[in-house]
Amino acid sequence: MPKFDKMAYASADEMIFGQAKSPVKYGRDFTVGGGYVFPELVPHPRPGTEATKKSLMKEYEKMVTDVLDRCVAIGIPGIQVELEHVYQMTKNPDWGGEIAAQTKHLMEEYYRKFGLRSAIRATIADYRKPDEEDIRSSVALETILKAFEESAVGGADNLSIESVGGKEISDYCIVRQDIRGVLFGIGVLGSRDMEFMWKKIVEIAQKHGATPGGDTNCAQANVAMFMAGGYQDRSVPHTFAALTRAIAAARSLVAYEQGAKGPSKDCGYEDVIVKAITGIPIAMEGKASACAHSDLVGNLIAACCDLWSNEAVEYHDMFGGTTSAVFTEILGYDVALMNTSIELGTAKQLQEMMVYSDKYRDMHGFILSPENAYEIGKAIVENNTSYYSRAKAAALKAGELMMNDSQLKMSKFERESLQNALRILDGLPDKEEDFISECIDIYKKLVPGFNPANYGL
Amino acid sequence: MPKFDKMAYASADEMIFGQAKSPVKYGRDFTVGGGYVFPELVPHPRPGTEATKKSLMKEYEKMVTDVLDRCVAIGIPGIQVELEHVYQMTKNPDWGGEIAAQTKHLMEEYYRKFGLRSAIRATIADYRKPDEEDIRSSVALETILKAFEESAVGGADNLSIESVGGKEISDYCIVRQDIRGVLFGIGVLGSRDMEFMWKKIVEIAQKHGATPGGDTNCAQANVAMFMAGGYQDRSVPHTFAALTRAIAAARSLVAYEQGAKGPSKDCGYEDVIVKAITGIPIAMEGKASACAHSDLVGNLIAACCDLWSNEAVEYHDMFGGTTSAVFTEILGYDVALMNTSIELGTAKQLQEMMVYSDKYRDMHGFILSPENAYEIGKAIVENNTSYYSRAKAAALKAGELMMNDSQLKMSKFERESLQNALRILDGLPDKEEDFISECIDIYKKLVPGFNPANYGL
Amino acid sequence: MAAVANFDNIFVRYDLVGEVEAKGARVASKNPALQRVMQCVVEGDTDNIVDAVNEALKVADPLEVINEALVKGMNEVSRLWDEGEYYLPQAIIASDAMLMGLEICEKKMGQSLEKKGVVITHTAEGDIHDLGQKIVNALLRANGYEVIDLGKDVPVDEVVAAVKKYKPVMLTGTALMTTTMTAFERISNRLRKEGIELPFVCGGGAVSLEYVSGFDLGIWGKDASQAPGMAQDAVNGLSWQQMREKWNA
Amino acid sequence: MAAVANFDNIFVRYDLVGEVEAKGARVASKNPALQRVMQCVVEGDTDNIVDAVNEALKVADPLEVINEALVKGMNEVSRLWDEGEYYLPQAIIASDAMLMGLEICEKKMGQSLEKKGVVITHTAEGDIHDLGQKIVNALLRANGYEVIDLGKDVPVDEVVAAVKKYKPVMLTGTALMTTTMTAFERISNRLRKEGIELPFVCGGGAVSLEYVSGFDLGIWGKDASQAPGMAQDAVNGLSWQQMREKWNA
Ligand SMILES: [Zn+2]
Ligand SMILES: [Zn+2]
Ligand SMILES: [Zn+2]
Repeated sequence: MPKFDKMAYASADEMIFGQAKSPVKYGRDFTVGGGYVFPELVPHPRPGTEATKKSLMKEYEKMVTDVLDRCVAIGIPGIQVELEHVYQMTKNPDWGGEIAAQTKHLMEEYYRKFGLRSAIRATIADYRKPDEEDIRSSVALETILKAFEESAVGGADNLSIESVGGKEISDYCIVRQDIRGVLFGIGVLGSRDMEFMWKKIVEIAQKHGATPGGDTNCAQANVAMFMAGGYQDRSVPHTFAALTRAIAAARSLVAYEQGAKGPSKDCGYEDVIVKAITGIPIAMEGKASACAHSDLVGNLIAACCDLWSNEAVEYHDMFGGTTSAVFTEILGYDVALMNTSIELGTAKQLQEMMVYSDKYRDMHGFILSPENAYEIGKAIVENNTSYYSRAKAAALKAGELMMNDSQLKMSKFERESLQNALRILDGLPDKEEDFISECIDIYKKLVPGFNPANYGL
Repeated sequence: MPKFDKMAYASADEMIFGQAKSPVKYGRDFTVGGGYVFPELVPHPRPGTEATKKSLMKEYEKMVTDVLDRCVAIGIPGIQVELEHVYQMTKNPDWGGEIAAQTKHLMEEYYRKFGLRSAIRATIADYRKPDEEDIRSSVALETILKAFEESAVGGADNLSIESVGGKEISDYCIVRQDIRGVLFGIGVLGSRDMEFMWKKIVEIAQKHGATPGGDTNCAQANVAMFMAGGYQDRSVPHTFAALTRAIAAARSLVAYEQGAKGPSKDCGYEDVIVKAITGIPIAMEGKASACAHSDLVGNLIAACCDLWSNEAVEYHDMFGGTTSAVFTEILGYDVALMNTSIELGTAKQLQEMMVYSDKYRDMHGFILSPENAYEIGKAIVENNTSYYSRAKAAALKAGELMMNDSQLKMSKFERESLQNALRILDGLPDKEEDFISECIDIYKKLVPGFNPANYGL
Repeated sequence: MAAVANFDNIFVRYDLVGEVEAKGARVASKNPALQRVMQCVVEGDTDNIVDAVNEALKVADPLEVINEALVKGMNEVSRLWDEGEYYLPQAIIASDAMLMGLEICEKKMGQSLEKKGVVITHTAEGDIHDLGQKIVNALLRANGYEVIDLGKDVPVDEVVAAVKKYKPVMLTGTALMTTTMTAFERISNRLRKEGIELPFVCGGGAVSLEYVSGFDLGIWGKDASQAPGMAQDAVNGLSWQQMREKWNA
Repeated sequence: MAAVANFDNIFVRYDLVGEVEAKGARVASKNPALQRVMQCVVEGDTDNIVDAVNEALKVADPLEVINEALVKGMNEVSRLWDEGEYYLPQAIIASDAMLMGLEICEKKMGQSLEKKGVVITHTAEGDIHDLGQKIVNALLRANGYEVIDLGKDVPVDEVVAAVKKYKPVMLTGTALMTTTMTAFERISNRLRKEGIELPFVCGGGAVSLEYVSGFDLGIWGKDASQAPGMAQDAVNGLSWQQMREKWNA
């Protein structure tokens, strides 16, 4: 059940990068949201190195060393490294645990030698299959929880996940431009699964003194956003992807209602909205994550970030060093610019530049610009009678904002897609139970393997 | 002989990114320094593709297409592509020419279809060997000039080079921390060779309606800077590298005295000083060129840029597309931030953030911060009796600035290196001819192959 | 807050340059019943396709409904998509409608329509992201291919066994992660060892041309929309080398 | 202009963390003449080394001057460099001084000192950036190796011919550009074809571990300062595989 019923900030104007209402301190003298922004570097092992624990550990040792070396080469004050589990690291919880321990060991060395501040996020791979198994009691679930446990014991400071509840529905519906199904798959099923998962994750984190970080709607809203793609792509309308994102905000919020503390996961583009509601520190990724995917919010998305990430970069040599080192440097300078503006007292001016760079570049940036994100957040907390009602309110508010700002240009096709979706949303039942039973009827027929019991329904 | 005797700007305060006193317009509706900043993307072919003209052209076709595609995917208003010649493109002038023509053809298509503004810089490889041949009449020289010609005919808008005059001396002296030799190799020999080369380049450019771009002291000052490296490197003192850079400014200036118009070459870190003196538009590279090399001026160096470059990135796949596309996106957003600040009227605030991010990070950033760069520029124009005197004045001024700013921290070793160099500079002869004959005596003995006649001496 | 008067130097909305004017469908049938079926396919009207097909079957035989309405409608959808008037969702729901209609016609005929060929699809071992594969399945089926869907997280052994069993014209593999896509190379090696040659199209997420060109049989799939065209080539007897040359050059 | 009161959250000057306290040289000789020679090497005093060596040769025989002053001084320089007190230039000018002194002693002996082994160095065809190679040459020579310097922009044929002629313990190649470093692989192939095995150390600019690990004989050189240690391994009979394991693991 929804808990948040008010905003953490009095207005969007209060929100700024580097500062969160509830900063988080962990790792080696590492504070997130306490006044300054830090980089979060996410290295990705080369294909083939996942074959054995030994080769994967060796790969991580190299990647992490390169990150730390570049920090002390150019003066980066502190850094978080994300160990974003490849399947094998979760499947074999001891792999993830030992890689965390090895990373911690390296970081301690650099902290001792140079005073380099640092922290580790372990993001466990959610490889449950909602359309093939009982996701509330499968082997996959057991293993995932074990992986959390081992990572925490190994030395991960922050435990995160990209949970996949409701993906069987949203996958089916995103490519069919079915807003009702997206609302059901993300807003209802996703939220319910998160409630289930995060109770357990928070418990594990507390048991081992780790911080429960956050969850992202990567498996759903990012699918829509990446399929919407750039100006020349025609897979998913950009307006539709933006509505999906608004719905995702209502869903990702659940982690913090269940006790997660942040910093949230970098690829949760919805987290500007989440920060407005919760005041937790957030990780964000924009232009420097072009190595992982293209987006239309390269600057704007940094407007309220507390960690600034590259999303994922495969380990390779470039002229200027390995990719781990190269992207550490790029992030490091991006962050230095933000922190300098903070020291100069001109952070709000920099934020304004970030925002206007992309606010009207695309619908996604538009709804995620702080003032619009704040409005969507308000719609969420004001409609917190059910997961359904707040997710629907988020989408309607996002749609309304898009329709009413004349500076946001749209093609005829995009506008029609939006109007069409809003019409459907308007026609949906008021009560959550009515919506749920309607959707169960429809999607049980359409989506092979969809099992409401997976969501306690 | 030196020509510039005054500054283009009344003060450093007048200098800002996106704006040059003498903007340059060429290519497809592409204006540099006319109010906004554009990205300059430099793709580098994969090893092996240089084997034949056919395979290299194919590689360039792919690389350039990826650049243009990413521009129209995310909304970049215009872009310059640098064809930085690999040896084979200059050695076989028709290769360079045909690749320029092919690039122009692609750009015209995107201009027609989307209105994407664009331009081409061809940077010819200077592979003359000052210690082995007569660099004023060698086959290499002939070929280089032919390559300029063919590139201009093919469609290059901007002709540039990284000329190597004096490198035999500076190579010997940089690794021996011999400031006298560096002053001779860069300030005197480098300047004299540039005068010789640029007369010819400007003539070729004019003949074919191309714009003579600029030259960079890549072969000398960048060697010193990259060897100085990061905080943990101990190859060349950072103070020494900074003095080398100041000297390089006096040298790179010669291109514009001979008729070059800019935009200058991205890797000429000295060009902030050159812009202050000449008012030409400059290309700069900082954090987004981490793919090519690490530096300690990632943000600051953008303070006065008109083009913003990645220096060089080898063509490969990343998760987010090919490196050409990825770095186009990163540069594109960096530039969008600058242009947004221009539209918002807060460009000076952004510049201030850039500057303070790195002004005290390292000596290089310190002397290249606009106000210090301006002072060094003034020392150059006020001592323009000879190439020698102005280069020496630049170094002395840079040294004085470093010694006198208490916020610039230095290790004992670094400070001693600096004081030592300044002491030597102070003791050098007043007159250029005395300095030259002293140096010829010394370095003829020490540097095998050094031939003063190569420099008209 | 200050305002930006002019965004033209910050970004250019290239998506609005030369916007495609929606001209709608071009095909028509003289037979109003067939016309309605075609309409349902073109509009992806899964609510009414069943009724429309049943009505059409009263005035036309199943083969005619298939060829003159369902297939024609689908071809029109392909055209609208190619020309930029349709987005992927329009193509997907059209496939849905088309397949629903086809099922009714086949039931009426008492047999399945002969398929153009068999294609096996799967998502790599360790990878649960099968959306790409599902799109491929839908597009292949709507274009007349029989799809053997092995699902997601499929072990290498299973893929090899299925190829031996079904003898498909083409195999596809989807992977979001580079660390799961390594299974593709293992599949290729196993198939080669068994002396089996067939085009093995690999795509999705992090799968790159560079990687797929590194092993035999591999053809890089840039986009799900290429699947029907590739399957057609395989049916036409192009070797994997020829297909690689054609699609990946 | 506003000012920044505190830079600690913008950058940290890690170069000033645990700054090495200069403690100076530690070696000493009881013989003042030898002490002076050693001093000249340690300080890279090329102005006075000639005089110092000539003086020392009045009281000691050439071999003693070499071993007790020149070599000892150079060893001390290596230590100071390893421990962070010296930068590269101090090592280079020390080598200069050492080699000047050595030349005088050898002339006096009427023969060259036996070298530890022969190393061939070159800069790749098409590449005129030979500074890296020159540093390698200086460090190898100062450490007692005979260097055959093929210079810059050296064709593959010439490198192979030189290896056959001089039978070095080790070959090095330097390249700034990836598009010239491709010559290294060709050299490796040619040498293998001729049945020649030796460690081929490749480094400089854009040369990467990934690339050099891709062909036989190749060992990646991260830094010129590694050259003497690698040459020592080659003299000690380590194979290129063992050296790759040791230096590139
Ligand atoms: Zn993600
Ligand atoms: Zn350069
Ligand atoms: Zn360059």
